[in-house]
Amino acid sequence: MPEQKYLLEMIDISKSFPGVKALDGVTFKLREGQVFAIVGENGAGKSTLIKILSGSYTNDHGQIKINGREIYIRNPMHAMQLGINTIYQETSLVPEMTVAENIFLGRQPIKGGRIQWQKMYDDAARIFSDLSMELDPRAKTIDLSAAQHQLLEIAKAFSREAKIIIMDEPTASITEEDTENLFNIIKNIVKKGTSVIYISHRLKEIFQIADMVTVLRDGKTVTTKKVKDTSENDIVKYMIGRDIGDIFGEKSYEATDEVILQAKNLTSMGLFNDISFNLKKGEILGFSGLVGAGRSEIVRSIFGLERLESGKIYIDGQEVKIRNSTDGINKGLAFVSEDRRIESIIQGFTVRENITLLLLRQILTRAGLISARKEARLARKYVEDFSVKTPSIEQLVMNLSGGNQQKVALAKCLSTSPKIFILDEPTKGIDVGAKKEIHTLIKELARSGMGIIIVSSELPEIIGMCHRVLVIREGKLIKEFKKSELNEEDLMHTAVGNV
Amino acid sequence: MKKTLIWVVISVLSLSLALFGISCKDGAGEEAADEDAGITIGYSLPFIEDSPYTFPFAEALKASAAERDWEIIMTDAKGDINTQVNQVEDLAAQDIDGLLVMPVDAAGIVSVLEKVASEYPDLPILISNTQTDPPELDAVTGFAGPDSYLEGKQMGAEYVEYVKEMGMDVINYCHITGTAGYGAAIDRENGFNDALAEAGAEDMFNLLDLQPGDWSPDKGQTVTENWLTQFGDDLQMIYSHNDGMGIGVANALKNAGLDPGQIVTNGCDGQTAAVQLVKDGWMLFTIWQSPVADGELSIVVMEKVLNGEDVDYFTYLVTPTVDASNVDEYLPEAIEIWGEGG
Amino acid sequence: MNETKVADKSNIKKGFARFFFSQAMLLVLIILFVAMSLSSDLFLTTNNIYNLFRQVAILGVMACGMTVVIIGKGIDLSAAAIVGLAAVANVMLQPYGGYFLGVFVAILVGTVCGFINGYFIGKVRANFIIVTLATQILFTATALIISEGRNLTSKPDRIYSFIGNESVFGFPVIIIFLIVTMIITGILLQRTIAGRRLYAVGLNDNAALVSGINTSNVIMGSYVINGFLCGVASIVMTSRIPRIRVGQTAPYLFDVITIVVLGGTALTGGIGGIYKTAIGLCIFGIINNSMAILAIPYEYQQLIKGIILILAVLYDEFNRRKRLLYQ
Amino acid sequence: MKKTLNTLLDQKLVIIILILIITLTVQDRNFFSLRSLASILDHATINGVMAAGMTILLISGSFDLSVGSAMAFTGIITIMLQPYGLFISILGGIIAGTMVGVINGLLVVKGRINAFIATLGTMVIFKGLGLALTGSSPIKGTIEAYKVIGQGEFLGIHYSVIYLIVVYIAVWYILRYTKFGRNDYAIGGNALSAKLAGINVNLYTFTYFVFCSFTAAISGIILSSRVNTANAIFGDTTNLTVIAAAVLGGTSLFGGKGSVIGTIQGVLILGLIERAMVVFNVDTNYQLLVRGFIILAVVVTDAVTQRRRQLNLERGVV
Repeated sequence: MPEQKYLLEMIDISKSFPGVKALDGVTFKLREGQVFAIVGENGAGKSTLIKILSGSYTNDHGQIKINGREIYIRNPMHAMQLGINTIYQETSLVPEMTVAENIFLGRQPIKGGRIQWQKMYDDAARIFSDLSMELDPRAKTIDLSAAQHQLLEIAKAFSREAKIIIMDEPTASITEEDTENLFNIIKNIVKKGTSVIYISHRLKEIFQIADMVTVLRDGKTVTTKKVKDTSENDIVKYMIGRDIGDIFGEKSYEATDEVILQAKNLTSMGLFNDISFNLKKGEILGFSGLVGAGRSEIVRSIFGLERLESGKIYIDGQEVKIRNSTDGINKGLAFVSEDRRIESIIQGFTVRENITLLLLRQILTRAGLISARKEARLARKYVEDFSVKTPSIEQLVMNLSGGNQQKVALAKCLSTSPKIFILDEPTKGIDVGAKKEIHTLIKELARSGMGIIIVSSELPEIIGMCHRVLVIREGKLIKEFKKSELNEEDLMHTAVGNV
Repeated sequence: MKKTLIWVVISVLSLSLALFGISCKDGAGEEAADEDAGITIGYSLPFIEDSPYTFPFAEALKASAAERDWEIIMTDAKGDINTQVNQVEDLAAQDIDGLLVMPVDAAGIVSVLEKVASEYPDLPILISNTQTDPPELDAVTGFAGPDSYLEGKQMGAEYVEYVKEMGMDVINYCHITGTAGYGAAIDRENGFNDALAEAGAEDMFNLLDLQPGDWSPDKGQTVTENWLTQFGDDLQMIYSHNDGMGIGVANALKNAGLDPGQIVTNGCDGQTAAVQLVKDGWMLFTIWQSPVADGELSIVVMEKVLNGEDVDYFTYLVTPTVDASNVDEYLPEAIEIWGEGG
Repeated sequence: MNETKVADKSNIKKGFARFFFSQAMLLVLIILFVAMSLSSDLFLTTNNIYNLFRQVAILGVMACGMTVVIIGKGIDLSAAAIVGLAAVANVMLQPYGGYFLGVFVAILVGTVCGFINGYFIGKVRANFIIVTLATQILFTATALIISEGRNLTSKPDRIYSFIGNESVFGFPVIIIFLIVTMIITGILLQRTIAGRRLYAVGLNDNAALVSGINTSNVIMGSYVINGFLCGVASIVMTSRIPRIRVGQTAPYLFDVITIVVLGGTALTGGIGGIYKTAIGLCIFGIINNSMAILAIPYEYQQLIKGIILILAVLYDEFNRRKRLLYQ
Repeated sequence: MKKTLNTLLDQKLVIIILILIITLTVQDRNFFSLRSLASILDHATINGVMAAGMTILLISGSFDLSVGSAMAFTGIITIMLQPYGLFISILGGIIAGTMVGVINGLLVVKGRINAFIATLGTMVIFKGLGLALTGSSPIKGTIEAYKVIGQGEFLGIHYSVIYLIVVYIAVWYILRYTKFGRNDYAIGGNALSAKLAGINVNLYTFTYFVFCSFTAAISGIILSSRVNTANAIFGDTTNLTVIAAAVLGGTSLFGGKGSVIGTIQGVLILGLIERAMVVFNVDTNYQLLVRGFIILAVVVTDAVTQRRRQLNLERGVV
């Protein structure tokens, strides 16, 4: 219905920070009951736009209208009163509280100054049934899965009679299966007249869920299209301003036959058991399956981060005992965790300190002290090799973009020139451009004879990168796919177990 | 499920406990009979590590209690009045035959003593070593120990005499006190000042500064160092509330390269090191307050009370002055009590 | 063209501002120093300055250890007790094996105490506040029992009191000793692998773990070092003040923490260093000393100390916010 | 089986308490009487009341070292004001004690100072203030009636027992059934989401500090009436005891987790231990040692059980 008026209009929005112009005349208009996707590389201005809409920033120029009435959003609280709810990447739930209380946080039902617990549980249950979610109002939030957290956040927003729900990378940390579920929920709330602004790096999803898509680049609106009138490759083109063809770089090449890593009957009670596989020199091996199926636990235990109850690991035919990550590194392994913020790099360290953390032995003076000169030289070398975009090596890593942080993480791991490289969700929440660079890098490493293991929830990535893929379900190794046999459907079905 | 289970377990436990408790009470009668054979007394100490005095004192108590094969239950209030009040009540509840208390706080202890006295009318209560405020209570049978106020006067008198001998018309002095707020510190301060007043010598003594030394050698030394830079040669004497601080003072004087007696100071307790300093002339005098004698005194008085002899309220420990004239008599005994370096 | 100019300008401005605001406590120190020199002619005498540092030397050595622990995202409430215990052990054993045995034992005791803390906090992962609170009681109790609660005297002998009371070329040895300790600890933190790892653990122990750092050992190590330094402090103490009383060290604890925090080392871990602690120490020393010189009565000393502490920290915080503005 | 074990571990404090009571009953036949059991509570009152306030503060993720000073300061003001009548003096005392919390709150919320250092400062300041006011010597109460608060009895049971019970029921209710209480957990658990939920984090954090000092002030009244004296050196060692009790009771030092039910258990355990020292006539030289070991033992077992539970959680055993 074209003549229906807009729910939200952001017209000619601009915002600049000292030195940078983050947004430059961005305009987009949202109708009631629409799912509106905003895409763009990191630094394209998505997050700034959202921060303005959710009241964390204020725009220096341009106007925001709701139902045609111009408004000025003072702060996050005010945004919520206006019916704009944002679901952030890191969940904003209170772990020790019950599900119900998280929904009604700050507005628990009160009679005579007394909180009505029963009423709260009932109301929560009602909301869940409305949205056909399966959540227990009395469950402790800390015991919920990542996916359930997302659902809870949505329910929370919905219960606030949100007119607009902003979802920033909602699927970043959840499996394809849960994603399906999430999308159904989104469809539900949209039916109920709520509009959704959807931000994701996973273009595939946008085609599944969104009605409209706006592409941002360098703080400007490149285009706004009906999703059905466009294609994945178009959008990618708009995003990075050039045609990169296959996101996963040039076609792959054959691995050697020389086995570099062999795992026999790896078992850790309750997590995974009897996992056996081998990894060849120059091979990229994929681990697929649902989050919580035990994929990460397996690779972490190989690297020495989790305890192995039984099973043997051979590197170059030698049996090795890996008790902790230190052993892992000494035995020629490297590991990049899926949780960049918490595990991969030290946010409070400078680029220099992060990169050299594993190399300190190489930069000692004769006296056994760290040589500032050598360290700086080394750091600069890696910054160049990995084309990390940073003003200086003394920049705190926390001030870099996600992609560059990941590059620093990779640089750090590879600084030990490992034989085997394990990457857990290597491109989670990273923009397309950086993604491509990282994929290319991984392939180069493989060609240079490194054995590589990738754990990923992104089927396209798995399929595009790997020679072989192992599917894990409920801690067991279910099936091995050869490159030739790889396709999303089979992988998915094997992962969820309806073959 | 989980919860119910656990509460079942707990309630069962507590039920059995209750029954058990009752059964114990039944047995109470005859137990009581044979327990009364031996004498048990309770002693409430204020703060064992606060002063080196308390420790040999406590040992002496145990020893002389053992001689009379009494059982003695001791508690340490860690310098906290509330804890001491609790402990005094707990001790009283242990059907003891006599209660000795060394108050943390002279005034604060009074009410609990009155309470205990009213609950256990025939339990004799002795105040030991540190007086209460007011010093005489109906609730209490008596006091045994040194009179720190008198000690203060004693020390004041000594200094007055010294000044007269030296023929000075005025002496500039600093005053280092025990831990601020503690009874003995307050007594020794008042005693000293009153002594000056009685001798009509206030105007002979010109107070430059007063600082607390918390009974501690290190504080004593630090404070003195500051005074030396601050007052230089004007400073002629430092009045200290105990040996610990006095020794610290003397140490500072040594380090400053002064000669013995150039600036006079004193101690109080009669610790070996202090007596030695008197011998070497660094200290003008110290007061001989033997913790052993003090401890024994408390027990002796308690024994009298238990034997039904009537004792007058105050039994003071004799605290002679140790100075150059008689130092050699005391040195060996000091070593016996406090040990070589003690 | 135009833009770049603007950028340069703002960079220079930023750089200056960042430096200025990052040196907040140094500024406080200078102001205090000037103020004192003006308000009392006693203050700026060499004798007094020496005095000032002589008196905080023990705290300074302890503060080095505490800095290490705090950078590792911990705190040691038993530090003072360790010093006490080490000192007692030292003095009690001197009669049997002379100073060398004493010194050796002091260091040993300190290190062992540190190890006990480190084991429970680093390996067992028990809450550091409660653990050190408990060990503080344990160490004090032990000292009490072995010393039978007596005052002890280490024989005032030139050899032993060399550190504490002698001077070379008119410069007090104790101060040299303090400076050396600080330099060594500083190098340990800034220029060694262990130091760098400690900062990593303090900032983010997960990442440190994944980077192949044995966090348990690093944390344990920080407490061991602290214990060791407490042992050293006890030697300085006994050599300066031959007469020791169990429990006399108790008040040192909060002084030491105050010093470290005054300097600007964050209790949240990973931020700070000996340089900061040195500044904190000087500020603390000046405050202490000026109290005495200006003959401020004891009751008010407490008050003023507290207020100055609060003001200093407020000022530091204010500047941190300003500094962030220019990040 | 494992389930039972874990649930038992959940309630380990209750078990410890029961064991302590049993052993004490065995040793001392006078122990298991209403009167002496009540005296345990009576003795727990002063620290217990403060521990309740401290629990609320800890849950919100803050920390207060100044409770001891606040307690002593309250006593001093109360006794000093007694010439102006009982009511005024008590009111004045409570206000004075609560002021400490107001200042703490302002320093932490407005000044953004780390709670540890801020309260360390106020601890020193108010002790100093107390010393200055009293001339560092104890001051005695002048109103007889005032004693009743801390010394009055009903059927041989101190009123203080009642105060303790009332305070704990009140705080329990507050934490479970009021916004004030729920926001406490919210702020301690996830300050960001609390903010987004429209909770005025600063205001509430401030009030938790005030509340904590308020309980300290109550303790101050009870204590100064109990001993009918005030002295700046009272409560020198209180702060750590109080925090220890709360943490013993399972309240997290990092916020978001804890309950007064746990805290009262912690308080009771410490109280029972004190009593046990007397009943078993532990040599004074070793009493300290015992105290230390107990605290260490509890915190270590806690750490270990926490670990096991986490492991089970990962492995879906629970």
